Amino acid sequence: MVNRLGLALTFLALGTASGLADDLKVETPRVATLSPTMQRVYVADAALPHMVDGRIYLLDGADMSLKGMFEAGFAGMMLAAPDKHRLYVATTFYERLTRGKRSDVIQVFDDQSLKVVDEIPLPSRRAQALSYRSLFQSSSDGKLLLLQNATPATSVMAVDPSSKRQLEIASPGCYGIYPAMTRALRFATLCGDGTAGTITIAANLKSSERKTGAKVFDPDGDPLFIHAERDGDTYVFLSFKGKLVRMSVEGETAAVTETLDMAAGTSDWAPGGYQPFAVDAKAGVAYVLMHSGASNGSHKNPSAEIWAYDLRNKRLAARSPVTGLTSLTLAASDPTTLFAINLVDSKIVRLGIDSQTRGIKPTGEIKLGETAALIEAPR
Amino acid sequence: MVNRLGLALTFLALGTASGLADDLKVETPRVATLSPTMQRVYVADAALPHMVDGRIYLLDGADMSLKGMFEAGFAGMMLAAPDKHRLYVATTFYERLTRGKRSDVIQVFDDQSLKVVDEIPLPSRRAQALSYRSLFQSSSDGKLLLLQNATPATSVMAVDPSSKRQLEIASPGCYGIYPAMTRALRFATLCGDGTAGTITIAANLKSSERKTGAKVFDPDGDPLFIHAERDGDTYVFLSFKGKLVRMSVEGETAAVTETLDMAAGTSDWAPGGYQPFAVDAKAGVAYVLMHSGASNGSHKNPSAEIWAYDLRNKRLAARSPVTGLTSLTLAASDPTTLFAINLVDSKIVRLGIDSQTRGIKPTGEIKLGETAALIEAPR
Amino acid sequence: MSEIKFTKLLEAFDRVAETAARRSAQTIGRRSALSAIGKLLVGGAILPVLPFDRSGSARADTAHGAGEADCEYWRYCALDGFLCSCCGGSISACPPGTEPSKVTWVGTCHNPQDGKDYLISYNDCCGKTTCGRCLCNGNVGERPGYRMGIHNDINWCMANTQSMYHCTVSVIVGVAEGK
Amino acid sequence: MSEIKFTKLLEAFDRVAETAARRSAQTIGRRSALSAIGKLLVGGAILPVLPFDRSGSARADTAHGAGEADCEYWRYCALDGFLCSCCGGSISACPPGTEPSKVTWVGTCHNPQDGKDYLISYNDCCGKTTCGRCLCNGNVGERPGYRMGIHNDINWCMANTQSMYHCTVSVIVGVAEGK
Repeated sequence: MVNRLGLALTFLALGTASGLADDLKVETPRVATLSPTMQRVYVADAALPHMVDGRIYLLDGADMSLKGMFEAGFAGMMLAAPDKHRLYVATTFYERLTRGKRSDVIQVFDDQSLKVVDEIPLPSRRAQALSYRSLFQSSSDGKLLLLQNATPATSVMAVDPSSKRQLEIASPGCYGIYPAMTRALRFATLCGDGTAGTITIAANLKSSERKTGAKVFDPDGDPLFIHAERDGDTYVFLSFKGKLVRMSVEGETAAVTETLDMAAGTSDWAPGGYQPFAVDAKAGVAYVLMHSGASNGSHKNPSAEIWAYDLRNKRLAARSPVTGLTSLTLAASDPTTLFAINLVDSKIVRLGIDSQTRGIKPTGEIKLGETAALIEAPR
Repeated sequence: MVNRLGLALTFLALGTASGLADDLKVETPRVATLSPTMQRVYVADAALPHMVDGRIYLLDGADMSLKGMFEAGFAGMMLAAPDKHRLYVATTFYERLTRGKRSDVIQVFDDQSLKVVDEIPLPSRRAQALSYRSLFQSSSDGKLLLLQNATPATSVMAVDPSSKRQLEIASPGCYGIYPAMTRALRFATLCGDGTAGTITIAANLKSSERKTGAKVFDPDGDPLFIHAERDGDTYVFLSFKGKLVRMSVEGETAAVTETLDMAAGTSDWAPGGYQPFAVDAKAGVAYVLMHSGASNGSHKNPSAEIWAYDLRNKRLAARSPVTGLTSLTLAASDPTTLFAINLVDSKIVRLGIDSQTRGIKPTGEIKLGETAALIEAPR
Repeated sequence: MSEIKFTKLLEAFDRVAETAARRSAQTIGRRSALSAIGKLLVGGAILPVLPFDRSGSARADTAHGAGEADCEYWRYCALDGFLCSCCGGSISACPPGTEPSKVTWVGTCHNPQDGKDYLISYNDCCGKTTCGRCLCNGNVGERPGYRMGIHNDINWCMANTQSMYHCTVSVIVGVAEGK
Repeated sequence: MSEIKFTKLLEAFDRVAETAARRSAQTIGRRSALSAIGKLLVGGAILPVLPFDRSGSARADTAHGAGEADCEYWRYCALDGFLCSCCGGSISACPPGTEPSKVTWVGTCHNPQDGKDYLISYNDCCGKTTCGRCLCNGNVGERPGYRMGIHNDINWCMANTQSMYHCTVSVIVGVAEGK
């Protein structure tokens, strides 16, 4: 009793010794809300030194401030669906943090409250990989989620987020998901033999068909990065040696429609990074993270320059010295703004593009992230 | 089929192109084992920037190398039981990493395999606090685990790790657990009114009795750190202002038997840190982390010096300039070796004591830890 | 809000006391204690009047000019944790998706602008994984857990249903009268 | 051990292929594929002969003199992860409490001591929380996941029952014949 009373007396002493000044405005903690119109930038950080605790940062691109975060768990992958006000995060939980029963799920976050509003259970086959855009996609009509599996044998999980119904689609030896723009139930994938598979899912989500065409790239001599950018109803891919490869995945088999050798005559330079380029489809310009001293194994090296390549006039428009970048994306709402991950200095950078010269300069940054790999500015 | 075959062909090409040299020793990965006689040092790191993923490092004190680690989860606390070859870790798990059903448990690790061999479920009331030795103890006969609760109302959980039977013992306004050395079912606790409570647990683990004696410290004027060191059948406590307070907790109420003013005449100096001192009971010397410029709020400041205080001759034996330390412990197996946490430079340090002069010098270190707080070298 | 916090804290104390009374043979004078605490509700109703150290009024070191994302800002004199100002919230707002802690610890910090000492409630923001930015460690007036209401080495989200710690805000809940 | 790994990988491929065959209408020539893969078991039985790029034989940059805790050590030319040498294991031993991954990726690294190119199996060590020390990122001969056996942006503990990634060892599993 004495102890209890002792504590109570301490309370009491304070109660009499303190009071409110007449003009004091007593505060109560509130919860911040997000502007519905802010320039959203999402950054997926695998946080490798504490891999169970990956996170996705939400930035306001206008002032490069951190506005909130989403839990990404162990090797989580993100997919923003701004039209639905959702952020999907495919991840893995264990019953005892790092041990015990494994649960793979897609967590559905509301993109205003930043809270989990739904969860879609998955079989434990999803690729526990670094977040690349092409590993977690949605069909072009937004109705299906398409997620890469690897056990290490590869397949793709097609998931209807409304009904939670799922179809596993075998794609042995292939990786990456590239939804067709005009056929909502079709996507392509890159395969280890240099072909692309084209998968068409049945509307009832009960079966799928796959066709494979001719070789579309040389996985030995000049492999393609698995990041790809949309340009109209084609995809632009990028090769390790700097070739921009335009591919149509709309038909029954994928076909290369154009190849541009961006780095021709500059043999020492090559693209590098985890998300090494972005395309402004309207202006027809590709922005590519380039490094010099290119060699076997340098394909994830950080940038020494950003090259702006004019896809229409097929010429290099500008080279801008911006170092340390490993991932790059174009703001959906503003074709003169890029956002990038600087893995070397652990920061997120905003870049401004001169729409005349295509020269690029940093215009803002925030110190953030440990091992961030994917950056998106979807609206 | 083509893709599958494509993959297979790649296998095949490799199969024929590679082979074993005659003299090649092909390796297979094995699992390292621990020397049963190594000088074990345990470091509890709350890893605050990724608080769900706290860890306990196991070092070999002989060469300050990392030998392995234990998961500590969210705000985990450790207790080593070298005689049983166990490390107990009280922690919290959530069903979805940071959300969902909360499970508080004591994880029982084997200290050779570093694997979890048992788990003791707890009510969700344990103190989710930084790991201090006095918050997780065992009774002096090693049969009961004693764990601090806080909701924030405080109580102590007495747990029999064999039967997993438990008793919750209310201790409102009190904090810290100091087991009596000669009475296995008794422990003391420090209370906010300056008294100490003495709790005696019934042998059947079904009830407890508490007595409170006279004031043993001044929580307003000169509070005690909750870290305490054993010296024979007494505890040595340390006050914010540098008094060493010897307390007996063996009787029905706790009693101060000696107070030594270590910092007398050096008003600018005070102890600081999370585990601010260690006592060599055999030699009768206290080693204390001291900083100058002491002021209100500096009681967790890192060391500028280590002071060696001779408890028998009641005099300061030596002052050694060792900076940046916030936690200190004496090696159980070697009274001339201290281990310490340097929070400023994120490293763990070994220190040698000159047994004549009591001067102290660093003798080894490892870059390790983010927000480590507790260090133990129990054998 | 302040009332709510205070009530919750009392409820928490009572809950454990009840549990303990049921389980152990010890006798706690619940009526007396509640009676003593009850006086507080008369004395300082709308403050979350937790125990704190009167001698511990703060003097922030270099508070003049420090911004809300600097550990040196005056209100942070006893804050141990990540500043919500760096995490999508502000000095008094939790980031989106989190909720303020139901119980708090209280510091007394000196505002160099008006020369007054203020009582600051350090609410943790709860329910999201730790923010990890702007770690500060102020300890003016801080005490070990036997003075729980002014202790900061513990997760103050502990009484929330979702008890994961994200970051800490610093809200003014009173002014400390001159010494 | 090598045989086991290889077998497991094949089993894994087959398992998914089977699942897929059951669930979707696509037709995969299982018999043909298995027949083609079967030849491998004759060709190079005891190697975990995963697909890799022949042009990608490594030249470690500054390998001479680099220790086993340095990212520059020659065997780490395609290692992306934490060195087990820094985590309580060694270049070929997983730390206590973990287990080697059942499947691996394979790199080809140049040993400056004897001038030969070796096949290195990068086994992840699994079942404990990530070590966090000595993060290396070698990518010699590395390819995206469409060449899964030489891809390193993925958790190679994926086929283990306890699939948490802790660190990575680098064991010699073969010598690459001269080009």
